Amino acid sequence: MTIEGSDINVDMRVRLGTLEFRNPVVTASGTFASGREYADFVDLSRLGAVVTKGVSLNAWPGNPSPRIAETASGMLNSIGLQNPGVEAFCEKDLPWLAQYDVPVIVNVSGHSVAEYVAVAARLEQDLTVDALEVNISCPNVDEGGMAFGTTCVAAAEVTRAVRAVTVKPLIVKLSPNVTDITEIARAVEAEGADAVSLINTLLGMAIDTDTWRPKLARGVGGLSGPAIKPVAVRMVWQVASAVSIPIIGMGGIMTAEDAVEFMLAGASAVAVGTGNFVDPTTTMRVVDGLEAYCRGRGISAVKDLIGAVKF
Amino acid sequence: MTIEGSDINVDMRVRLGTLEFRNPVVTASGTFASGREYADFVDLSRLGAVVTKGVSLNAWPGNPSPRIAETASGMLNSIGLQNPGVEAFCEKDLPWLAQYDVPVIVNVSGHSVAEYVAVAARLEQDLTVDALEVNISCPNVDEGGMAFGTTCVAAAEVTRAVRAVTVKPLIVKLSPNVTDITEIARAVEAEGADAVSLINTLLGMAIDTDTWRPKLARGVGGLSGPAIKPVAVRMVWQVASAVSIPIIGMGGIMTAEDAVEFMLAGASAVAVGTGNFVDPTTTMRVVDGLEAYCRGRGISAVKDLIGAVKF
Amino acid sequence: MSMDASTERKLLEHARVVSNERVAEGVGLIVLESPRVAHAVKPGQFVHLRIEQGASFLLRRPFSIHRVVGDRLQILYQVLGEGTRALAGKERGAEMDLIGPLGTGWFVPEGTAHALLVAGGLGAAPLGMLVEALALRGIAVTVAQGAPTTERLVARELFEATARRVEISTDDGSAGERGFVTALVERLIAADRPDVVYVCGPEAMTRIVARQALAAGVACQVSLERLMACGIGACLSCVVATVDGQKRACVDGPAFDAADVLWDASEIPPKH
Amino acid sequence: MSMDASTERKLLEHARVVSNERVAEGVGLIVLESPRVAHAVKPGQFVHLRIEQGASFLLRRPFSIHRVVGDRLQILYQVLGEGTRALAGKERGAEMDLIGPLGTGWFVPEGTAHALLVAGGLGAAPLGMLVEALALRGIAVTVAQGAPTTERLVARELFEATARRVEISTDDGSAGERGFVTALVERLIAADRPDVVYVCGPEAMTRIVARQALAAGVACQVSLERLMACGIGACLSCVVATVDGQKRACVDGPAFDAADVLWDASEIPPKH
Ligand SMILES: Cc1cc2nc3c(=O)[nH]c(=O)nc-3n(C[C@H](O)[C@H](O)[C@H](O)COP(=O)(O)OP(=O)(O)OC[C@H]3O[C@@H](n4cnc5c(N)ncnc54)[C@H](O)[C@@H]3O)c2cc1C
Ligand SMILES: Cc1cc2nc3c(=O)[nH]c(=O)nc-3n(C[C@H](O)[C@H](O)[C@H](O)COP(=O)(O)OP(=O)(O)OC[C@H]3O[C@@H](n4cnc5c(N)ncnc54)[C@H](O)[C@@H]3O)c2cc1C
Ligand SMILES: Cc1cc2nc3c(=O)[nH]c(=O)nc-3n(C[C@H](O)[C@H](O)[C@H](O)COP(=O)(O)O)c2cc1C
Ligand SMILES: Cc1cc2nc3c(=O)[nH]c(=O)nc-3n(C[C@H](O)[C@H](O)[C@H](O)COP(=O)(O)O)c2cc1C
Ligand code: FES
Ligand code: FES
Repeated sequence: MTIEGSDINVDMRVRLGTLEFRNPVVTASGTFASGREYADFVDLSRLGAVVTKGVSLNAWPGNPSPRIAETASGMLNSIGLQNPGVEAFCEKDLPWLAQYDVPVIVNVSGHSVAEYVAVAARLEQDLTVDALEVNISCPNVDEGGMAFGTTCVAAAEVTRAVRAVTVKPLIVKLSPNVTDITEIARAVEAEGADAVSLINTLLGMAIDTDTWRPKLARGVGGLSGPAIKPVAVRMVWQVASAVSIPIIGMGGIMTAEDAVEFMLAGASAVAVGTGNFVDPTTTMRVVDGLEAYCRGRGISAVKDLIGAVKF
Repeated sequence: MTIEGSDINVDMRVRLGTLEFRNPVVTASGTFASGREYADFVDLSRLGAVVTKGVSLNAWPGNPSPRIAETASGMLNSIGLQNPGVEAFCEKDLPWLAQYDVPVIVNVSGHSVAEYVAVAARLEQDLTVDALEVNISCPNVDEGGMAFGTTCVAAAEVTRAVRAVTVKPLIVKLSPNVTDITEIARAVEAEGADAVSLINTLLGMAIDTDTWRPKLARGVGGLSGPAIKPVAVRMVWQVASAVSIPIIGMGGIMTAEDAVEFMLAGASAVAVGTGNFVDPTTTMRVVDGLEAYCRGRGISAVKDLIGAVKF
Repeated sequence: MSMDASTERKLLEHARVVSNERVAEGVGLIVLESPRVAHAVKPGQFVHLRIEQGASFLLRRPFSIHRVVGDRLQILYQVLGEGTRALAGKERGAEMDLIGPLGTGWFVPEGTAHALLVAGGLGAAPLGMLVEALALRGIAVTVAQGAPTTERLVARELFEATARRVEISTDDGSAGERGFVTALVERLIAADRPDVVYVCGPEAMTRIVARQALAAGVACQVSLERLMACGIGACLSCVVATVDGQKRACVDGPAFDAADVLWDASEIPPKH
Repeated sequence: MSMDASTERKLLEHARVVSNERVAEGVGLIVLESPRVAHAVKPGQFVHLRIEQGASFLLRRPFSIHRVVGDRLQILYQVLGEGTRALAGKERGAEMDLIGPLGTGWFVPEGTAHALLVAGGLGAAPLGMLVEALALRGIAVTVAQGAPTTERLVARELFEATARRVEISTDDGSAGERGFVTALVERLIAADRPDVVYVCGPEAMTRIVARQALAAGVACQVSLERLMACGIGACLSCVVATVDGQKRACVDGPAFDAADVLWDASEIPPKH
């Protein structure tokens, strides 16, 4: 309900299926580690949820360096899912996260369907884990990763397999590097995904004109940041009209207005990624700004923004 | 051949099949009209080639306004191929272009295969036209446009049909809004394309958070400018190793270094698009800068940059 | 008698900031040393300014030339978004490049003896050079100026010094009549029957004034704002629907004959 | 005796430029008023500076704290790309936010009586606070400083005023020995047998000095530059391969025990 200009209390809660967030602002996987590094800047219990970095079954060394390159209003990364493996993650990161009153969504990586399943099965046993975000869209690993996110068949297969081993809410993170993202979204919805996250990074490349070498040791990497926001907003809008499960929108969010744009396009929650690097307090600014935006316009519930774009 | 640091004359010529350009720098379709508007700022005879705006069979009104929106390090456009039709184009623009000693490449649009063919057939009769660039990647029209550029079958069909009516060099302009651009490139190569241009704009969207309306009247539009350069360089690099026909690379070129990056990735020529709006002398700066770049590094022929990225 | 300048050469000039000051709440006046453009520009033309290099916003911004004094251009600007915010931060000595003079400028019909200029808010900007040029030619000028408050009546001194008569309205009544400038215009057209009406202001106001003038059988020119990428006629982002088809505001305008404009097919005005 | 500060709270502070001047060809010294960080920072730590907002480059830039004077941080910087170019343009009064203090800082082994500091070019930057801190503790410090020319011997005065001894080499012989600093180091290690060697400079030089020290059985710490996105340990962009696995230069370094670094598995140094 909209009360013009009034000085109301804004209901900031949003619901993604059975998950309830105190506000729509979550962290984008891989940009916030498990939150510990941001604890000096962010009150974790003021986030909608923490989405952790991707975890695979075994420890993974990631890609050679250099792993990042700056581009116009964006950055490329090819971190390559470096992580200590799900066991170490459950031992070290989850207990730390458990002290905060915040939903924990664990980002799941795999180099094969079996690996996704094994990671999900391990996480299933941990009560600190509130939901899984299955990353079928990482452009930075040779096997698996993005390959699973670029065909309906593979996306459906991973979703089905993980769905079989988890009763937790299952979010599938989609790749933007596809001809038609709505068809992938529908495929994972059909296999029981409870929500989709989009977008992961766009596959990109930069070459150093002094050395003639790619700026990333691996050649290609994932483009993120404000540069990709128009692509992300478009995909959220397309997917919102193609599926009926909720969307976590991301790609270049730096301000509350950016978050509003994603919500108007159809996102029920938004994730801040690269913005954390630029300003470690970005998530907090977005939470506060979103509330101020609603209050200033007499919007009593932030969820009223979801999909409200007018044509 | 590379002569370290010497003060050489740089051979700036590049060859695209049977086309020879005095240098690799051309204009990107739709950003330079037919050149007349830039004549106060650009010496057309110092360009590698002029690529005209897209022409369709009949006059086309284009999309409703607003047609552009600014985004971080980029812009969205949904001009929608407004043009006076091929007949008016041949009468008014080609004779004007004929006064300059510069290759003329006409960008061909269509809403159906038959329309592409009709436009190409009409242009075939005009000696001022040195080559055709068939745009199968415009994201801004409802029928045709990008649809032809997103499946191998459709891309091949348009190429085959146009190939049948032209003996002029045939360049096909590819869409980046695909899962695998190399497969489209191979499909058009197989049907007789002499070169490929990439990339056209990425499909994007922006929403005004005051009015809740899309910033473009049509909702979605094409994202161009430095924001998309990493995606464009990546695609040029991928296509360069997938086909043996030459590539015209574009997407965010503002400086000579940007042009070098595209050439190292595998482009034989480069096109300046959005850069013309930001600085109408961009093409000239890139030509001069490219020559200075080569001279400063003792590169005696600019073509030695093509595909020279090192791994 | 035409001020049309469309066949003139467009220049790219590196301008230097001479001064930049706040003249009203959210409104600045920047003076740029830009001799070549200053000597070529005609009333109603504009420049396309590259405010910042290396910024995350890329495009130039179009601004009317308010006045020319010697080698210097005066631009009145309203601070709205990142471009104009950056403009407000420019200090004496800063450099910016600009393209100009752009657009056709205002057209003065043969035999004009009395002109009514209607300025809504920052619409006063492109009317500055015009009022001076008309006065120089001995044309009687009435200015109807409207703004939200007294403070926002930019260029009021110039109009009062140059026009034969200036009528004011403010939304809050803090100067002149309380109300909208369109009420003033209705009366002035009926009473004075000017030969031509020149209008610049928010598009909603412009449309009303155009309707008033045309209904009274008075010639009317309107200056229209459109989003502009190139500013020189190449990109087709700035189109205005007219009886002669789609016209480009940057080269066929921004001043249009009000009788030619197909308002309903035209752009939703930019939000500002 | 440790200068480790990794458990301290990281701060986000809005710093104000007190002065910014060229100290050598392409090298500037900027002084920032940043009281909270100034009081917390230890030798070898760095700040992650947001040089510009609204620019087309997004990321922060890491800079070592060269010296602290009261509430003020001194940063020595070399102008290389768009970030440092923008930094060079900052004038007194400009504001920038920074995160700091970051990194563990240099480690001073128990019982150190004599330290050799090796500075290659801008590698002098993170050694400024260190030479002061060591001198205060009565540790005998020798500095071996190398640069292309005399003019590029940044911080030479500080070293000469604070260290017991300063040895210089320049590529062109315009000051001290002609040649590379590594030749100096070879002799100084052999002659003086310091307890510890601290090195900062181009990575190629750093590797050679590390090898020299370790070959002579002398402890050695190296400060390594890596591309850094977050600067606080979250993004894994700055990894250094060590005997204990991948370490993050921003939180586990940038100073590392040279004996732990697996050089060949490590990053190709940034081109500058
Ligand atoms: C021919 C012409 C003459 C103008 N003369 C003046 C003048 O003398 N004084 C003045 O204050 N303003 C004038 N304007 C409007 C001025 O160009 C915009 O206010 C300005 O571009 C806003 O930029 P921004 O970055 O602050 O706003 P943002 O909203 O951040 O701009 C985003 C994009 O929208 C465009 N834009 C936003 N508002 C407008 C608008 N009203 N018209 C055109 N483009 C817009 C910008 O150029 C930019 O591309 C004129 C516009 C035109 C077309
Ligand atoms: C811990 C640490 C301390 C440093 N201390 C200093 C110092 O005291 N003085 C000084 O002059 N420089 C220092 N540097 C290097 C400094 O960070 C870079 O020179 C600077 O980031 C270059 O930015 P740019 O925009 O000018 O260059 P660009 O080449 O335009 O930068 C592009 C990107 O690469 C990164 N980058 C480029 N060169 C380097 C580099 N050598 N190290 C890390 N990132 C780089 C930039 O941060 C940016 O993300 C330090 C680096 C690190 C990691
Ligand atoms: C350094 C870095 C690491 C990332 N790691 C992961 C990851 O492990 N899993 C994942 O699903 N997405 C990962 N992403 C993608 C982000 O979660 C996000 O989808 C993307 O960056 C777009 O959002 P942004 O523009 O706000 O950064 C990573 C992104 C960056 C920049
Ligand atoms: C305003 C505008 C109009 C365009 N019109 C066309 C067109 O008619 N035909 C076409 O093939 N590409 C068209 N393009 C795409 C460009 O030619 C180019 O492929 C794209 O903009 C990427 O290059 P850039 O980043 O340098 O602009 C247009 C782009 C813009 C910005
Ligand atoms: S702004 Fe490009 S045609 Fe008018
Ligand atoms: S810079 Fe992000 S982990 Fe070190």
